[in-house]
Amino acid sequence: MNENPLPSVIPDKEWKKIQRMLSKRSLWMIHFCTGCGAMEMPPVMTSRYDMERFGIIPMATPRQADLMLVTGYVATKTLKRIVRVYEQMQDPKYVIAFGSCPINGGIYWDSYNIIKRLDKYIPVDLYIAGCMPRPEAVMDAFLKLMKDIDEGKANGWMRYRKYYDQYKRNQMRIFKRWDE
Amino acid sequence: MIVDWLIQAGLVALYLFLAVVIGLLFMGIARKVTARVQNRVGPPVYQNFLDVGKLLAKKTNIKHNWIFDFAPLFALAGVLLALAYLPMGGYKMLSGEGDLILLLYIMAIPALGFALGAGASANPNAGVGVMRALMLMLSYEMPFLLVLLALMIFYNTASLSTLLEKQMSFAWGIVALPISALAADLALQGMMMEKPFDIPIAPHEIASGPLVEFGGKYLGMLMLYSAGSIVLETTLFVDLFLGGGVVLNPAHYGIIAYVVNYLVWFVFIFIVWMIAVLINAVFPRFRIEQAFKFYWKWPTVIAILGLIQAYIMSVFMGVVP
Amino acid sequence: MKEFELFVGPQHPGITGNFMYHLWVDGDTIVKAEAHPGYLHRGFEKLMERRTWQMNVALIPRICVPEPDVNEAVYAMGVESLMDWDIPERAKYIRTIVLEMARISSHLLTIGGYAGAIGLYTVGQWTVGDRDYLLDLFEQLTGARVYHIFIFPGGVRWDLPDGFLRKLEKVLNYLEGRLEFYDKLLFANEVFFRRAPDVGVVPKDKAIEWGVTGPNLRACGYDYDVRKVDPYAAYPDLDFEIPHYPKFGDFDVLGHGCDCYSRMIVRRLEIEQSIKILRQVIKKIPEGPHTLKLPNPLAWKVPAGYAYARVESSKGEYGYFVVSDGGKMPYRVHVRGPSYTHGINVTETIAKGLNIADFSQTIFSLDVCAPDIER
Amino acid sequence: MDALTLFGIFILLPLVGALLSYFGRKYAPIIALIFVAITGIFLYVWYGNFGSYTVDIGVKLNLTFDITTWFFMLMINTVIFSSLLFAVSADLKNAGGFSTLMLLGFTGANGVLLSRDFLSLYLFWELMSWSVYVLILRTSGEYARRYLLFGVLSAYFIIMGIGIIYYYTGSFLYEDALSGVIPYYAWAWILVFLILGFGVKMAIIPLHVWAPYAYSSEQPFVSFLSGGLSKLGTFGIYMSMYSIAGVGILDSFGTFRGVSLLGYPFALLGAITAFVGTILAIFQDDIRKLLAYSSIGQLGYVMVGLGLGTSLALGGALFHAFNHAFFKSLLFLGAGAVIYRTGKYKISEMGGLGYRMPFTFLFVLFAIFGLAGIPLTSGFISKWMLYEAAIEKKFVIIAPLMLIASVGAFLYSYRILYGIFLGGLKEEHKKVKEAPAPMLAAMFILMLPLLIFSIVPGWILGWINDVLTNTGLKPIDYTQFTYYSSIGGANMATFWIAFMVLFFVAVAIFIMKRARVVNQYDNYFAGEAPSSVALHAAHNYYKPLKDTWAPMLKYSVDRAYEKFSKFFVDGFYEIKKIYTGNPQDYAAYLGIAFLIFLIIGWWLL
Amino acid sequence: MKAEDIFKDLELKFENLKVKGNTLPRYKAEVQPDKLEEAIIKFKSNGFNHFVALSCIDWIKDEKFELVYHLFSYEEKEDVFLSIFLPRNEPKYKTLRHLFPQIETYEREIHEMFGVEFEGNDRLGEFILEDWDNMPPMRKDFDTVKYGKEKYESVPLINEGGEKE
Repeated sequence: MNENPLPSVIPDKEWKKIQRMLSKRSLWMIHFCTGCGAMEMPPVMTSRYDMERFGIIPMATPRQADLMLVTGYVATKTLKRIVRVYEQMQDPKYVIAFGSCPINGGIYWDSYNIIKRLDKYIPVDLYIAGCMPRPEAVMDAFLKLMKDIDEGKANGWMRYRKYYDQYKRNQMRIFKRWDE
Repeated sequence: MIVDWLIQAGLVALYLFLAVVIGLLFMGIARKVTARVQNRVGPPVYQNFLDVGKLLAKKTNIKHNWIFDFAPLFALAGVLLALAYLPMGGYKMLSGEGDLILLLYIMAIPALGFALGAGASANPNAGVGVMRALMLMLSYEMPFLLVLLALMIFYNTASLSTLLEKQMSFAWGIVALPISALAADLALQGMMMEKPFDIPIAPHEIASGPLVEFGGKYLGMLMLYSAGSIVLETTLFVDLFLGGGVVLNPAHYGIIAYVVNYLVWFVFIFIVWMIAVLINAVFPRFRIEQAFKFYWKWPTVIAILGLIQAYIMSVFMGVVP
Repeated sequence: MKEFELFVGPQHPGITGNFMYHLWVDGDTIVKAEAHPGYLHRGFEKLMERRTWQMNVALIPRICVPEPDVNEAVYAMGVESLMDWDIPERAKYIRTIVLEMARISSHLLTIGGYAGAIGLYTVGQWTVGDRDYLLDLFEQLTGARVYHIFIFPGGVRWDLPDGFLRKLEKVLNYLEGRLEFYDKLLFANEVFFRRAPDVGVVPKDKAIEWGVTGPNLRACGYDYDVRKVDPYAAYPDLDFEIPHYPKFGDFDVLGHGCDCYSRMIVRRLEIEQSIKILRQVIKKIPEGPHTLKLPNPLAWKVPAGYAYARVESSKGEYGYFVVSDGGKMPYRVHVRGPSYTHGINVTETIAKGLNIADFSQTIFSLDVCAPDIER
Repeated sequence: MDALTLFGIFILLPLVGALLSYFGRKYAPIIALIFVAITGIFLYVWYGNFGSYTVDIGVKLNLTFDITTWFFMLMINTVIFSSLLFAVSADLKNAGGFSTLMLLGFTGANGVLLSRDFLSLYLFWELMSWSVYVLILRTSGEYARRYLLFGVLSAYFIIMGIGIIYYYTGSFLYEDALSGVIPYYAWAWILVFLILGFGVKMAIIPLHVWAPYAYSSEQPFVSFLSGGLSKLGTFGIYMSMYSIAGVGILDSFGTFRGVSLLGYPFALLGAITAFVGTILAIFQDDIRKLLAYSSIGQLGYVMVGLGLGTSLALGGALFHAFNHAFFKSLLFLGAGAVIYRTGKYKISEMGGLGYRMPFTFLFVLFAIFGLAGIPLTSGFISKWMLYEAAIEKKFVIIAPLMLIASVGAFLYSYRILYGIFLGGLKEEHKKVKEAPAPMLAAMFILMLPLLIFSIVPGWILGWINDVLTNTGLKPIDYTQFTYYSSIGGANMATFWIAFMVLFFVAVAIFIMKRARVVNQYDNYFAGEAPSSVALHAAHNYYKPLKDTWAPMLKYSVDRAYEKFSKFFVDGFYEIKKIYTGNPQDYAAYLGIAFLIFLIIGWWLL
Repeated sequence: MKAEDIFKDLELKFENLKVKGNTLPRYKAEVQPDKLEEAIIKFKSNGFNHFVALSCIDWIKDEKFELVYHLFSYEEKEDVFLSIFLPRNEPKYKTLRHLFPQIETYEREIHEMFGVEFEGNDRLGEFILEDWDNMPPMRKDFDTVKYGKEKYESVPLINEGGEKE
């Protein structure tokens, strides 16, 4: 894939730096309340915490978004939609998992409908622990993610591409069918 | 001859580039101002440059088929073309080479390209969004065309550059035809798709409508297009009613006049844009048929009154600018 | 094929939470709607059967995220019925404070969401911003912003902290002042007057039969409120009114009731009433213990039997049907959330003939809370 | 060139072709095509050999071959050529009959254009009308009857006009009408009758009722009917107003800001036609009906130009008639190609065909550009001329009606594009193939002039100027790339250069990154993962608009006529018996009516 | 009409449930499955026109499912719980969605969660769960921990080599 459109003008390394700088300052978030953590998203979006300061705005469709927040527990039915949305997003894309539930199931550790660990199915760039994380924690996570992007550490989308077979295999253990 | 021509082309290119830059800046300012209205800090004013840069630098860009490509190409080329036909800050650009009617139809090129690309995606949201956009166009064009007619009848010209000269020598449109100016500003709100008329892209209803399938560089180019169209629409209003911001006659003052006029023009389009943005911040959106009824009712009546005024002044009173 | 299909949700700005409506649309009129819940299903009722009576207190607030306290209250009331407990007066008043604060914050969120659904994002920013003052109070009172785990069977977890009532009074004054701003921007907005009346109508004669409750029922002109009809906590001692169509006070009565307009005005007026209630509570709150002496949680057995408790949440009637077989854990708890009927059956029915543009505002005005549908 | 050669090539040769192609079976369209091509070659060769001739074949036919004739013959020749080319692969039933009738119509059209006296005009007019009638009859008797009713009406009107002229001059020759013996009040009757008579062919409101039905027949024929034969109406009105009567007589009725008071009402009628036709077109779901109403609306523009009668307006009218001939034929052929491949007529049943039929889509796209007046085609220039003609005369009712109608044209244009070619491809259309080569060639022929005359409008404006000066009018102001009105002007060279440059700027930004093509069904479904969905949002597309217009739409000229006829049917049941459905009877009625009208006309004057 | 009178008319035995917190009385009665529709119609026509909920209880020891139809009267302000018992091995009942529309939704849920069949309800089927591959989860004999372990915890982690951008 041709990554640098202007190879002769900007060296590849510099181009990557510019690209990272741009994408960290303009993270468009997909508007997807996957779980109860979405309850703390309105305060983060609105006047008190105002995430638009960092250029983060909610977007209606996955085609336009760079950042997906998996806000809380993931039911099996939702996982399919999350994967679908994630695959519709365009690289580079980042995932922040929100709350304790995507880490190990949280309070729903014994539920029959909650997948316990999210990074078995899609790559997660950042976890925020806590039930539910406070807006300050969320803002902190955004800053951390921006730092990671800057340093080239947030590369879950590359992992997904690299280990696509493994991710797909894990997903297909949960889904009985995958409509395309 | 050829050197003159090249200098002209270079100047036009510079003005077009500046127009897009100003458009992006205006989008940033609008976000900042809206944020202040909403008790927020808001993003930095240069945020939209970063957004466009990011979108153009995205690693993957998807499309559904080749018709999809029409959208960004036609939209960007069309809006730049329309801008080129519009005098900016007293500089005529290409407006001597084509008149208002041509401009009006050039303004349809980006819209059509956009609609083609949106329709190519097979997403029903996009189809509904384009339907709403076209209906909105039919709505606001009614008063706007009447306003244009009033201007063309009153100033007896369809050429924008002549219109600017006549406004400078006689009176600005807003002074001569204040009623039409009011109707035009109402129409402008719909033309810029600001609330209460942001119906085509209503995210809560149709998930950003025609934009629904665009991402990456496609969205980036469409953002450049919308930046250009902000400048296009505000400048159109300024050129029609505020004398294009021409306060000094270039024939007498030379280069200084161009600089001063450019600044005045900038202030004027900023004011027009701010009015739209502030209205945008405090209104919900109409349903499409309500927008249609609204436009074919009040602004149209106002525009007809303006037309009658222009008609009486020009035909019966013999006022010749 | 005349219709095309449209999906509203689960990932859509026009939906309240992780929920999906599948619409069949002709032109831009909805001809058929199907609700698809289950994206948030966690199996609460199963999990509750695996936890002791007290452990469940930590689990149940998560059933309805925007207004978790009603779950705690109604569960506590159900258990108290089975245990045959009378809780102390002070606990009743503290519960009232918590419930009313939760009601205000939930209504603020709903008004903000609704305003967003018709495109007025400024009100959404303001209300959600102001709601944070209430969340701060919650934080001071309970230690958490969202999931408070405060109301226990037998009382409340701890007493009011020092100076809490003074702070509450301040916040109430602030909110009352802010209401004027919302009125000017949303409830007196010409576009709102044109868009909301007579949209998303629940027929008045069908409303009760369809199981519509809460503000949505009152918007149809019924003067019913569980707080009055089947009173609990400290409500019998308090003086408040039930705003319902067409008793709108200073607000215009537009449309014929049962529509988005009435539903939103009722919610707006309920905020005022809640402020009034809280002011009375601040004056009247008695001294005394805040809780009964609780048995050892591990050996806490509840006598066998059935109990049903109901409260009025901001969304409608909330009920828990608690069944015990005399063991340490509940045998069965059935949660009757208001959104269950509002979100599935009512919406599926009234969506027919609705415009796409009005669908989102209809579900926002019905205040459908997705997690309490599928639990 | 003498009279007989002219007659032989343009009248006899197509007639021979008609006879021969009847026996051609499935090769009939090719045979017809050859004859049309020969006529076309002679048309090309004889450009400039203008003059008047008389042919004596028992009756004396007075013919004229001038630039006006040539201009209109050029349109009709191209349109019928492409229609027949299209018909080659269209699998028509009884292709022989079809070609014969097409060529008969063509002969009639040529005759109408070449005539120099009213008798031959009427003769050929009837030949054309009847062949069209039978061609519609091939599809539906109901449609044909509606056409016939108005065709007969048209004929009556024309006969009335001719009758009055004959009453005064005692001659059928055009020149004699100009000799000054006819008093100007009689001219009013003559012109009103002639304009209405020819106006039926142009389907101006309220005489448009036949058009949506007639235009629902076979596409190759409809393409010829709408693109070619409706221009005879334009020609007839142009000729009767500006060639036979002349500006002097028109102005003698009084003028309103330089426009004849006789012409102004027709211009207004034209503007209303443009508006109403457009509004009705927006709500059609049947592609054929949509195009029919669009055709009505577009010819309304032409009518405006003919009514206004200034040089700019007439130039615009002729140019628009020319453009309309091309883009509307192209649209009908494009629709025909789609219908040929899918067998569906309803827009809501198609969708996504642009991905399967890319060339058809491109050609139709160009036609749409022409229809909507996008400056990339010559359709813009003719509209521009008409607008400026109205605006420079400060007509504040006509101009806004035309302008808003053109905005409305965007709505139905997009409906054609989205409904048929874009949007979701249906399961049953996944194997649809591109239209056959002859069809594509036919469409390509029609597309080319639209593009060329947009870049170099001077070429066609030259011909139009010749037509205008030949009629004794002032020429319009133009250079090779530029055209002017008194209030503005536009330079297409600058436009095209600027457009191309900016387009390449956009392309340059665009090709920075390669895009990945995903399946059309990999769509944003709000995150949902459905297995199969109906995606095509084309049924009732402009429903909100329809709802707002509902109080207006309940008034319909169509239904008014139906009520009117029902009234008579109920009242005079016996009269109904005269409608036997037998063409010979109708011909007899025609004759009787002719007599009646002559008597009334005599009495009136 | 008071609930007690209606019970008398229907010749049903009822018990009072204990109420604390709330104040209104609640009555519970067991009905024969074939009499239930008649009883609900009777209640509905006498002011009990608010259908509150339909709950299902799995009495695994008794090999029975209990369905509790919960009605409320806004006129008399009384709650009524009508319960029927169905055999656990073949739980089958007729749909009552024609009486109250939201019963349909409850029936769909109970069908999915307990496996109770409601004849005449054509919308039964996948409702809340998707791709479910085990016995209905709300049954008492369904072990959610075991199921979770088998289904989710057996999914392997992504095996990564130490890769860099």
